[in-house]
Amino acid sequence: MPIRDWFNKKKIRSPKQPTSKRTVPVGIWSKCADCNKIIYQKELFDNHFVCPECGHHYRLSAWQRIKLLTDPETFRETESGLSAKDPLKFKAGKTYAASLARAKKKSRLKEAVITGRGKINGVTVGLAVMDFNFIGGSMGSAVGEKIVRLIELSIAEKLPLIIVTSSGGARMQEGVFSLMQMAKTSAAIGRYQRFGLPYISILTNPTMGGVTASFASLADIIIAEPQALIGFAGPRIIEQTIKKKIPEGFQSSESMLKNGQIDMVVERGRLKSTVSTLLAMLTLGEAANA
Amino acid sequence: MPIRDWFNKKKIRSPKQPTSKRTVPVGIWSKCADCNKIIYQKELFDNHFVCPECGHHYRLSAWQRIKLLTDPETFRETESGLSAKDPLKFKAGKTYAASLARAKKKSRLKEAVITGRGKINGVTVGLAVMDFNFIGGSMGSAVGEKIVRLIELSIAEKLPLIIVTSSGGARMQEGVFSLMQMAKTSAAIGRYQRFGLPYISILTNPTMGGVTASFASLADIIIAEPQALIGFAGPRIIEQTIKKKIPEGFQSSESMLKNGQIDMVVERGRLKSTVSTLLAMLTLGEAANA
Amino acid sequence: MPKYIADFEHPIVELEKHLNDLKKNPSSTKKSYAREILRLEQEIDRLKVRVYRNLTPWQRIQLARHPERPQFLDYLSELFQNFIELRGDRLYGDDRAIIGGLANFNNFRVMVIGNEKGRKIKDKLEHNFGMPHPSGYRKAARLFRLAAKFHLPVVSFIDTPGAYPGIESEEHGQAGAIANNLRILAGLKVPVIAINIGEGGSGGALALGVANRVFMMENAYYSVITPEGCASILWGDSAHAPEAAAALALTADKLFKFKLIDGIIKEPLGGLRGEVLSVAAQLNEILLAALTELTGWDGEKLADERYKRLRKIGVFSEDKFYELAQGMRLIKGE
Amino acid sequence: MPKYIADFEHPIVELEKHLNDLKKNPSSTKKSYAREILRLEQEIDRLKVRVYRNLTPWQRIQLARHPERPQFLDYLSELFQNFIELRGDRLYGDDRAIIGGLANFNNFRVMVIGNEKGRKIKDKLEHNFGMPHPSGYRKAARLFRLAAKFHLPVVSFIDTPGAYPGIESEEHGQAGAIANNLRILAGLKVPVIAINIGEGGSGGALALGVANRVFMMENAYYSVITPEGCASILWGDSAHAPEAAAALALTADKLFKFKLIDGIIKEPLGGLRGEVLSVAAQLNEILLAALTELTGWDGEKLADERYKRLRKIGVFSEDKFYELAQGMRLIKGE
Ligand SMILES: [Zn+2]
Ligand SMILES: [Zn+2]
Repeated sequence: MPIRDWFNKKKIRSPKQPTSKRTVPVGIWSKCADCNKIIYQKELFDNHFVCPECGHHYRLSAWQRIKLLTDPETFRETESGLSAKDPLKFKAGKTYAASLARAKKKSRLKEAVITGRGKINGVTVGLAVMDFNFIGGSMGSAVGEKIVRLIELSIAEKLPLIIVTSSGGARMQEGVFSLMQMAKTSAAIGRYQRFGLPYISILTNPTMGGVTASFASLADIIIAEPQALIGFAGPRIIEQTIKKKIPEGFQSSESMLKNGQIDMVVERGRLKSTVSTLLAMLTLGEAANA
Repeated sequence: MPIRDWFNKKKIRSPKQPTSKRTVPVGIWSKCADCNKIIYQKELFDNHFVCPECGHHYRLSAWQRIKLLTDPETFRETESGLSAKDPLKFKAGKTYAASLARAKKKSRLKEAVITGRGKINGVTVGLAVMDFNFIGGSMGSAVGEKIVRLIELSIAEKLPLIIVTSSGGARMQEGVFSLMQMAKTSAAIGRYQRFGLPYISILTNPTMGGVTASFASLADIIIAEPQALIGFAGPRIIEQTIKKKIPEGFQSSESMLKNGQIDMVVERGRLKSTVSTLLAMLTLGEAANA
Repeated sequence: MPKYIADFEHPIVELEKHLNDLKKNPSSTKKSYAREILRLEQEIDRLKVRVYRNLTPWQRIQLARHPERPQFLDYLSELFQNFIELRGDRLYGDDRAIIGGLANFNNFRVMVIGNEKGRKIKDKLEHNFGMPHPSGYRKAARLFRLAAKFHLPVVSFIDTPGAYPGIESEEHGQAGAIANNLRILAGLKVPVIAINIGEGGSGGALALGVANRVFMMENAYYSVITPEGCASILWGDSAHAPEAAAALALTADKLFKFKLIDGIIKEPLGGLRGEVLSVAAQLNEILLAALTELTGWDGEKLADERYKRLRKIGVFSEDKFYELAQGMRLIKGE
Repeated sequence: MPKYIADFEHPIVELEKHLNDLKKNPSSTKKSYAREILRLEQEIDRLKVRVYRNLTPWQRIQLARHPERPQFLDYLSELFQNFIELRGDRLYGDDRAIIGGLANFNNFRVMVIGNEKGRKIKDKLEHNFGMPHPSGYRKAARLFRLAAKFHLPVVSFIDTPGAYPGIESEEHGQAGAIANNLRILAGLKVPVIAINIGEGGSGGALALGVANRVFMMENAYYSVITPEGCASILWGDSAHAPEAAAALALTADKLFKFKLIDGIIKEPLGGLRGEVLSVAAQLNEILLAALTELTGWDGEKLADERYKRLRKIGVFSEDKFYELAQGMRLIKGE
């Protein structure tokens, strides 16, 4: 396809308010949460949980995402033993301890991020993937620590760094400890970037608050999945502040692209190949320049 | 005066369209070109050619400006022998040669910029001052060359750099030679700035086109005189393009300040002391940090 | 202008009013009158001590937000000399919610930057109640870099409810602007000292706060989320803010205990009102000590120390056995 | 769509039309008809050569602005592979008047950036007729830095009437954005190669054009001001644009003579229309040679060479005697 046609084709889709709480419907046949059309569950699976009718991107768990991005059997988790403590003995309504227990059970994870080494079309990378099922993918001390350890590992082993975000922001149950993870992860990214290694971040629905306002926005290349909710302040807080409704498509991937905050919106099916091409462009591989 | 009061006091003056062609009226008593009030010529002189009634800043010649900024008898001109040639044998209506001859006679200068070393409250600086009387202060090869030589001299002698602009832009009679002076001066500023030496630019009425879009905008600190016309495209070209009148105060120092493009608007009477304070802050003098 | 009174201060104010009324109408017999005055004065003092020495986190937040509380410009004018404001982000604007420039502090030349909320209503609007847009953070970034270029220490004053949550601020990259400041500050090759003088509202505050030394006023707070926001999320009702405030451990004493800050500046009983003189000496001393210490360090050491400070922040558990078991399972092909 | 015809092309078009009519209506006797056809074809060829081999600068500008002239995206799709667009300035927008991204060029990985004008009316509006706002220049600046970080050569395609002269573009710092790009490009530690494929409109074009190697298409122009603007200033009437164009010495041959560019890419007679194939081989060769040479150099050498190239641009006279006399006068205290 000639580039000009391609440019004409990939018009920004009329962005609509991203949906924030859609999980995959259960059953052999089910109704798409976005377009309401009846879809065959198997087809949805084969399509990386993207509705074959309307293109709605259902949320992926961290392990599903890792499967999508890495070559089979190549991912090796690091720091799997790291998990949250409760430094404030937080209790407001319910306790943090209870939330953690429930999250572990629900997500079958120890924390809201999985980190490790993996191969993407043969190229070894440092990979972190957040999971929204674990207390909204929120970043507390353990998440911040796991990400920073992955960054440090990637520096030590000269690996490209890929971080896939899905997070409501900082984990309030850890108070200022969570807030400081923003600075800690951003500082680590700053160190990583001195070494001329590529850092690609992939923002998925939703990426908000302290995660957007730290490592997620600091990548050399920022990719977003279609129609993800991406921003700093939550839509509700903004509406309360400005005392009017926010416009359609506000804080969507597509508006972020239009507003110059991200490099590209990439559909899930093209995600691995896009990352792979970017890695080939940004790292000294077989087709070196000098 | 407490800082809070000072903040409240120095409100942005309601900006009005800067006047671009006002010269000092002649006679013992004369009428201010801006406020129409009768002013005593001597008072105008003593006030650095600022109307004592309305604060209108009349245009200064390069030598008047040098007198205003430097300590008496301290300025030593450099590259005074440098002047324009006519590489294109430019003729469009009148010839460039004729324009040059007339400019030299009218301004008693060889070129549209004076460069040299001078002291500002005892601190030696590299100083360039443009003169609007010489073909609208336009930048051709000689102006570009003089500025670059001053920059190189300031690197060699580790001098702070001060450039006072007053220019309609690049000198079209030298075609692409003029255009390239934008790149040449900007590149030289880039080199200068590697040495951690301070560069302060002072924008006076008017500073437009290729001068604003090169060295003038690259200073560490950018100062403008009140109500100067500052911009890239001329107001008339903009009006032709957008097919409506430009708003009041557009492209004024005050709107540049509001729009975040410059650091401060400083009245002529406070210019020398402001530059002097900035130099004390930015150079290792008697009150060093370590 | 009627004095602003927080809820929990009403009993004190009532007694004070009663005392004043009494003083204006000396109708009683001299002896009992004097006794009554004395009794009241003692009672007020006792009450003040009882209230102000036992402030709840939520009450401290009231003091941190107190409209008469000194703001950045008050400290600037009291502690710094020859301030020259540097304006603009050189991109799109000059956000008045963040003010910065060059100044002298004792014998030091510094870049001083802070959130300014504004005192009178007109100033508040101009300064947007201290809530910066991306333009403000980008101005700060420019000044941080300028400070590094000219080897000037950065002194920052934090006092913001948070970054402004609006449409344009989101569209113009609020998140990216804050993230970028965190990265810049972390790597800055000059000393950075931050003082939280009132409100430390989340990432919008932290964007001026990644420092070699961090201090807090006694009644300042630093929080990952506003107590109101936290309460809205957890109870669906912002009226639970006092409980959220307590749960969030956002006060200076707590943060000091957690070793997240380096020192606390004591405030007079009842918190700062209108003037900064009562804390000027402490602030001066603390800043002077920090600057004196840090300006002796080279750039790499400063950035390294800042990184190390951040690097160790976090409380988590580490299950090496689990990790090992995971590895074993993988080897066994489970 | 009616074919766009420049003024000076009308005689050719008339003849071509006549020829076509004749071909459609073979009414004459066979012999004289064939002769007439042949005569006309020869006349057209002669006329074309006469017109197109003797183009005035103004006529070249018509060709440079020709609506059917190939644009950046045409070259991109013909000469580069695996283009991945990188969008946005990470500040306030994604200006479509400048397009950039990563691509392969033969065996090289490059950052390719160019002005895009748009072909159809909708595209033209999207790309703002190739006139960038500050956001476009800032996107370019981001990509320049990214290229430097990852050691990728920059290849830029220049084709703009100039930076957009509008209210917002001025308010958002058009001048500063351009100046900043000049400074960044001059100091970039990777090879920079610029190709002017059409319009080189003043500072707005130069902001992508500070390079180690600069090439121009035969009918491209590079000018400090539009001929129309120049005529408006000097004659008060833009109708004098053709004379201004001649005076400004803005064509590729002139710039090559002045040693301001490194090479000219020959265009087919009548200039490029619609396709790039006729120049693809030349462009490929020229680019390949430049990249092959420059990627062997280290970063410092590349920046130094770029500086030296700029440093010597300028024609001026130097009166050392006058300077000396000035110095003497000073010593004597005159
Ligand atoms: Zn669907
Ligand atoms: Zn006047």
